[in-house]
Amino acid sequence: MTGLPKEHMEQDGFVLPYGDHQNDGLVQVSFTLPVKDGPLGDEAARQVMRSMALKEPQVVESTPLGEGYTFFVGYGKLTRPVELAKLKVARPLWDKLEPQAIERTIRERLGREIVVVGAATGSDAHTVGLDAILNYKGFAGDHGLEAYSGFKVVNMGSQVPNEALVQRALEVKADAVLVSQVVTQGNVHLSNLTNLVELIEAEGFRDRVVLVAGGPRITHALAIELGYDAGFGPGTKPQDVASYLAQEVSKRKSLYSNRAF
Amino acid sequence: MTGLPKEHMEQDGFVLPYGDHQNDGLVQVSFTLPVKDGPLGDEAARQVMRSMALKEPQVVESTPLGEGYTFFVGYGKLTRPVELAKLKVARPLWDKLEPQAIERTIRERLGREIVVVGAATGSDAHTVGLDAILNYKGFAGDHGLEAYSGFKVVNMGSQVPNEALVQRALEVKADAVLVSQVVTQGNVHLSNLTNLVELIEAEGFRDRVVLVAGGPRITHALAIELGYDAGFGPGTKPQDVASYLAQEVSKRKSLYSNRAF
Amino acid sequence: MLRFEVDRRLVEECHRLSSEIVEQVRKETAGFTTVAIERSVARLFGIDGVNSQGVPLPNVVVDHLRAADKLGDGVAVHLANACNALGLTPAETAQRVSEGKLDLSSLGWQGTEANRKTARDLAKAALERIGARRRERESLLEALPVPETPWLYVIVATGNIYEDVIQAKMAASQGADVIAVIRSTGQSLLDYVPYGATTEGYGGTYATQENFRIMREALDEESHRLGRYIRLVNYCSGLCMPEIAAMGAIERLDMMLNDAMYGILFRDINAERTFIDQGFSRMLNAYAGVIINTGEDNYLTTVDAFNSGQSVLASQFINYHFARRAGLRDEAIGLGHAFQIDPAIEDSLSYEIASALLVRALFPRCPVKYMPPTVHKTGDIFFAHALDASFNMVSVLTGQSIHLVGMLTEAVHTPLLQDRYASIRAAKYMRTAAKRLGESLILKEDSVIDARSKGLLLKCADLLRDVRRKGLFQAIEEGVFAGVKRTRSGGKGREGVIRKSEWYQNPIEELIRQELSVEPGKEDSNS
Amino acid sequence: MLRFEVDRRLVEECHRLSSEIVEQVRKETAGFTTVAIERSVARLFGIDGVNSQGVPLPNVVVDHLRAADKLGDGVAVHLANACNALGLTPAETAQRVSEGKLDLSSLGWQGTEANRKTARDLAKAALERIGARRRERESLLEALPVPETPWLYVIVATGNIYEDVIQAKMAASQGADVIAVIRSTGQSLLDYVPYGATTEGYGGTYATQENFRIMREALDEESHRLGRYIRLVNYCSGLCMPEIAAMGAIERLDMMLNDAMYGILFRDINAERTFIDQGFSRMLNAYAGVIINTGEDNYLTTVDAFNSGQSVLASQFINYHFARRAGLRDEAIGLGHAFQIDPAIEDSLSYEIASALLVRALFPRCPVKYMPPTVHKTGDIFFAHALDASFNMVSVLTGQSIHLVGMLTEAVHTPLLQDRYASIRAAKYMRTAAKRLGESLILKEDSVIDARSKGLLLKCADLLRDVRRKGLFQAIEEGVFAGVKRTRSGGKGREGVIRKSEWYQNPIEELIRQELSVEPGKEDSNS
Ligand code: B12
Ligand code: B12
Ligand SMILES: Cc1ncc(COP(=O)(O)O)c(C=O)c1O
Ligand SMILES: Cc1ncc(COP(=O)(O)O)c(C=O)c1O
Repeated sequence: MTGLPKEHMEQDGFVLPYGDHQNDGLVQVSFTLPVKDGPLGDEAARQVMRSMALKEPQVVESTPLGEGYTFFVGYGKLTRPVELAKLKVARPLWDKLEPQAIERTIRERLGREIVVVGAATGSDAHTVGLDAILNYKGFAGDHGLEAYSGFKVVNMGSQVPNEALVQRALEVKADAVLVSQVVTQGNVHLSNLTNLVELIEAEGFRDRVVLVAGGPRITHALAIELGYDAGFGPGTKPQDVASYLAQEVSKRKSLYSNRAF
Repeated sequence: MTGLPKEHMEQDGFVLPYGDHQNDGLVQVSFTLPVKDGPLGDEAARQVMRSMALKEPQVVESTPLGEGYTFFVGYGKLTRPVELAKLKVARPLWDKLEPQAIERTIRERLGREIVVVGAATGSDAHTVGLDAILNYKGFAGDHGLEAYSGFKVVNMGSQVPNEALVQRALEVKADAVLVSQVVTQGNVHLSNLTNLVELIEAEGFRDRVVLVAGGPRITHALAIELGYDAGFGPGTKPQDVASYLAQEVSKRKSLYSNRAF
Repeated sequence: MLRFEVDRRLVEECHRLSSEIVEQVRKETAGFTTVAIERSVARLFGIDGVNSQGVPLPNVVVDHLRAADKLGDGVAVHLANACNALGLTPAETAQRVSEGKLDLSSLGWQGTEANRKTARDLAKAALERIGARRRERESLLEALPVPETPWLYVIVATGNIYEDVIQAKMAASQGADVIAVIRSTGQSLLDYVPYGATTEGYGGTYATQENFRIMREALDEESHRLGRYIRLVNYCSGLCMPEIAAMGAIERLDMMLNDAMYGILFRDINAERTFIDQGFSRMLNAYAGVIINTGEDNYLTTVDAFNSGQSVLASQFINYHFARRAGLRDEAIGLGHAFQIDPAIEDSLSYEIASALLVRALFPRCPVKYMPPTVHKTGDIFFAHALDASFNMVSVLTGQSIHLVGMLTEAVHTPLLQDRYASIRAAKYMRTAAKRLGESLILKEDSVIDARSKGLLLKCADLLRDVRRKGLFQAIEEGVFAGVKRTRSGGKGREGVIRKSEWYQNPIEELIRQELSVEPGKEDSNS
Repeated sequence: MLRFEVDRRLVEECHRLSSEIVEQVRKETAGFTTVAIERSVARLFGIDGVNSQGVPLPNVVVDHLRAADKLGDGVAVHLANACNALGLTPAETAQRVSEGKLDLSSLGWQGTEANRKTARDLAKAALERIGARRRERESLLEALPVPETPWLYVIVATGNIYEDVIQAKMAASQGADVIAVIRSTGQSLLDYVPYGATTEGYGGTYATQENFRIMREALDEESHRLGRYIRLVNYCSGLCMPEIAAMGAIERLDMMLNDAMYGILFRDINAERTFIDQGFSRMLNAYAGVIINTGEDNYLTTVDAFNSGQSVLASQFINYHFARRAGLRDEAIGLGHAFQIDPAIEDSLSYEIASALLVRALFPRCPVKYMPPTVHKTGDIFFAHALDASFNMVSVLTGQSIHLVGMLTEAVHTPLLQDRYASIRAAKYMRTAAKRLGESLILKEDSVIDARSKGLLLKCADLLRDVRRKGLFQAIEEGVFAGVKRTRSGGKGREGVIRKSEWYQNPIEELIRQELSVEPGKEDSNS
């Protein structure tokens, strides 16, 4: 999600799914329909696959799941290619730095500690991801922000109401607010994240804080769309986040040199 | 595929895939794209899902498979429902009979043995399915056509050229020709099956023979489309085929009472 | 099944240590009740429903007494007093209190003996109701036996009880033996139990008495249709632990997730409150014939499973002794265990077998609840399914009793209908295919498995010695379990801990102790 | 790995019986050669390419001699004669014959001794070429060792050699150790080998020398990149068995599917032809350092695996002795075995372990090629994947050497790129996770596994006694193997069996026998 080699972003051409032969368009699908199993059910499943623009839809399995529901596995061929050059991808605008470079950037460009407040908000109690980023211990062999002398970390833990997080950010004069959202059922993460931005805007410090979201279903693009400055998904390393914050907070310093904190 | 209870064919209403909630439309997909893994690859995968009319496309896994290819697992929501009443399903027009009833039908309605010739044609060497239908031993506890006194069975085995099958059918004055096609790569089964119908038509006995196709990717609808009288797919029992042939050959007798054999 | 021979002396030491650890906690908390315990008593006395602001009446009554500084006596005598004074049932009393028509603290005192007796009578009626449900279960189990172990346990979690019913019935018909309705995020921190049928939750469905009833009824129907009794599970953890235990007892739930420390570690609930609550809730579980499920499996989500196996075992010993002290028989103590070692580790499967064998050997009569891999699953649903296949194998090989069916979509979403199907299918296959696998094999001395089991037990004993030395509160403060540190006086819900007055009475507890012959500070003898 | 102790006396009896069975067949077929053998000699003498009608030159030459009724002498002397008479290489000779410019039978005879010598020189050159490729493999294996067993063996089968290359390289980079290019349906019944690079096949890609070369080159590249030698496999079954063995030897294939009876049973190829062909093709395999893969696994697709395990074992004994007689060392005899018991059967996993253990114990030095479940897979790709997980486990537990990676889409299509990935991933996981599992366990006497292994061996011995009594041809006629009945004189390709004349010479065979010290009718002593 960050510091990727250029070629990851710069492919072009038209691509189709590839199963057995170049451009055969093969896609595997599975779904459940509220129909009985039998020829009608199979045809309904093929119809679903046709709705998905799949040619030569094949139902390779139909299993009754219980009263009036059937599970289908199918394969079909997609014929509409994706034009890579036309895809809009929110591009990360920072470089991945080595730990020493991160410390140096903060020391030399900012000249003081970066204060971050992090929390798993709302009723979300998943802290492993947040802790992985913030705590000394870190993740996959990479230490968390606490391990850097350039960061001062306040980890509020789990199930933190957005109001409490905003309060704390104001108290400690946070440079960055880091939110983790893991539970996504009913899109609860979207409303939680949106609500936080609104609260921060209402408190009038949105432009003085770098706002970051993370979690297994978060992408940079989604975060941007929701009004965040950056988003970090699965597999994020603390170093990614540290690189970003070091660069972003330093950059903002010059932009808002008159900032209150 | 045969003798199904009516309700299997007579459902109506609009249906959508069902994952977690009624009509949530949830569908699982997986496919491979010739793209590198990374944000662009993920976006290409989401674009593929959008081409499949999936809303809220989620890429939940992207794994590099090797030089420039990435495997994706995704979930998305289909919003266009299937109208069951509008589906066209080729309906089987025979009833499933018990073995005694099959024997009786042949005895009383036809008054002689039904001669069937069966083969796995072309380069297809899969005989297990064909044998399951024809041989005494049968399939899943159900004896094959050989076990009926009403059938005389010629099982030509595997890799039989269409020409040889046609020749033999003429020789033994077959009432029914049964073809098995298991290998489907490159749609080889379609060309094989089509070719057989053409040969039989060329020999001028298409109307004197009941033409049946079977195999794991065969459906009744497909068989009809290819010019066959019936098609039998996975899980077919010999009794299904025996029921069908007993009724169909007897019916034809009255239609073509002047038939040569 | 495959067997591991434990060092009996060491095991006895572990039991002694944990019994002492637990007794220490009991002593330090014996002088307290909690708002949740009192609300449960209120519920068991028949108080239910909500007031015009939607506040549950048990909360109304307890808050009312608390405001009058009378809660230290327990709700029971005060409700009994109202009964004696006004001839009102507790439900009627609560109704009046909630309407502001009655002030319990200003009611004339009808005499301690009389009130205590009435309280005991009310308690007796409550326990009879629970006993009836327990006997109902017993006869259903006789009529509709569950033929195979491990029982296949699946969760439903749509957030909508009516969808849950559809999914639960289908799961049962596919082969599930146990249905757990997962509750919504956030419920555990509510200091009240939501009311009525609910259709909106996140990551789960609210635990309400009506939801319990709806699901129990649906599963009873399905049990009869299938000729196999389908067990129903919910959670009695969180701030309402004992209340939910009471609701579960009334609605004939069969299992309840009930852990002595989960709330402390994973929900930052106050430690004293949790220990006090778990004691009473487990008594209710015991009386109701409920099998509890402890939550040690959760530890392996925050610490590494390979390195921290001993903390799971130590916690199992501790949970076990808390449970025994609450009158639970071994057969009702479903210890939580999990398959969570990083699959990238060499010999991970052997290590999983080692710990699964060990827990069976240590607690031979306890129905271990064996949890599937979750942490190391990713969106690669195919690999997740393969990992579950290993888990299924280990479960059958080592003779586990309650098998929480792993989901191929664990890292993606709460299970879809089809996910549950695929996972049940795979688990059923293994139960059949490996039926006598364990009987065919003998563990080789000093092999990688044997060495790992032995090593784990040694480390567990060390850990228990350490916890015994410093006390459980201190151990928790140091992050011994799940790598989570919690102070004794910190956490949520501490304000709900109430010092008992000298007149304190909890007649439900008294009666259960009497009927199950559980003396405070002693375990019953079936051990 | 887990071990099973066999009854040595019984095993020796099985070996004696099968050696006798095989010797009987050898005696009865010793007086014959086949068109395919002669074409292989022609190929090894350097004849390649096709004529203007696309007929391969080896066929042209052999048909030419046959038409002149000279094939009974073997092609070798006639090619040598042309060489001595006209100073032409065999390739030039073939070219002229094909152009109708040369009639071998009307060429002046250059003397038997001289011709025989020239033939031997040509053979020596051919074997040197093969020997060089063999040494090349040996040094590559030293430089690029394959660290883990079982080797993961996957198939590619796009029908297009260039797509196959892409898929094969990716499979190798994902962890595959062995790549088999499956050939197109129908090829086995062609009485010639197609020529050149091919891009259209059904259910597989044509086996041609150019395709072999293209794939070997690509895999060599990949081997270097990965630092691990990737083995290449193709089939030498069917009507061109020995020719393809020759091509494989020249193109440094590492394994070849080569079964003494597969063609008879599964392709209705004439039995005598098959037995004769397999003998010579295996000598070529032996000389080339190729590991053969026998095909007993296939039996379990036409008969029930639970009931017919003994026929697989009996056939393994027979195949083994055919192989030994052709000079193959134990280490090069990859016996086919399979995991095919109906997963619905109780204890199916234990039965699979039993037979997998047994085959390891019976042929301790032979690298068993363990085949995944196929027959009982359906389009439920999730369940198929779970079934493969069991297969993977048994393979590692019982120490199999060549692991054909099962595909979750077995019942659907030849593997897609992603199917192969998912399946390799699961197999790799098990190889790591269960590395020392087998070392940790001991088989319990008289357990379900032990009893099954013992019972199978007893039945196998009975079956071999029966086959010994009636002879192999008769046994095949009665449908003993795979439930398929074939008469001795029936089947395809019988017209290609040629009685050797008294002048018959096959210098390739002679030299191989000499170099590997294999006498007709005797097995070498490493047994
Ligand atoms: C561990 C776990 C738990 C533990 C949590 C312990 C703890 N203290 O965190 C326990 C057992 C307590 C638990 C409970 C529940 N869980 Co849970 N849990 C998981 C599990 C197995 C792993 C999550 C995890 O730790 N991943 C490892 C970390 C390192 O990955 P990560 O979170 O993605 O973090 C990385 C990135 O996303 C990113 N990141 C994450 N946060 C942040 C923040 C910032 C600022 C940045 C920069 C980056 C970042 O960086 C991290 C490192 O790379 C997942 C399933 C799975 N395999 O994913 C389910 C899962 C998340 N849980 C789930 C549910 C539903 C629950 C419950 C609600 C169930 C219930 N009703 O009881 C409860 C209640 C929890 C609550 N109130 O929120 C669901 C969520 C479904 C959904 N999509 O909505 C999942 C997916 C399981 C499932 N399939 O049902 N759970
Ligand atoms: C057994 C088997 C074999 C055996 C066949 C033995 C034999 N004598 O039949 C052996 C090992 C020899 C074999 C070889 C090959 N096989 Co194969 N084989 C299978 C396997 C595992 C099972 C097929 C089977 O027996 N099913 C059981 C029967 C009962 O089911 P069925 O055929 O569907 O039949 C039922 C119905 O379809 C119907 N039916 C079928 N025929 C007929 C006919 C009539 C008239 C009627 C009424 C009904 C009917 O009724 C039957 C009973 O219900 C499948 C994978 C799978 N699990 O499906 C691969 C499979 C079919 N094989 C496959 C391939 C590619 C091959 C090879 C070409 C590979 C190679 N290149 O070497 C070879 C060569 C074969 C050839 N020339 O055709 C592919 C086909 C891919 C595709 N879709 O194109 C499959 C799907 C495997 C795969 N994923 O790659 N194979
Ligand atoms: C003992 C126990 N209680 C409760 C829960 C669920 O969490 P919550 O109490 O937040 O609903 C779990 C999680 O699996 C658990 O193991
Ligand atoms: C020994 C052997 N030869 C050949 C084949 C393949 O069939 P065919 O020879 O028709 O290509 C198999 C099938 O797996 C086999 O096991």
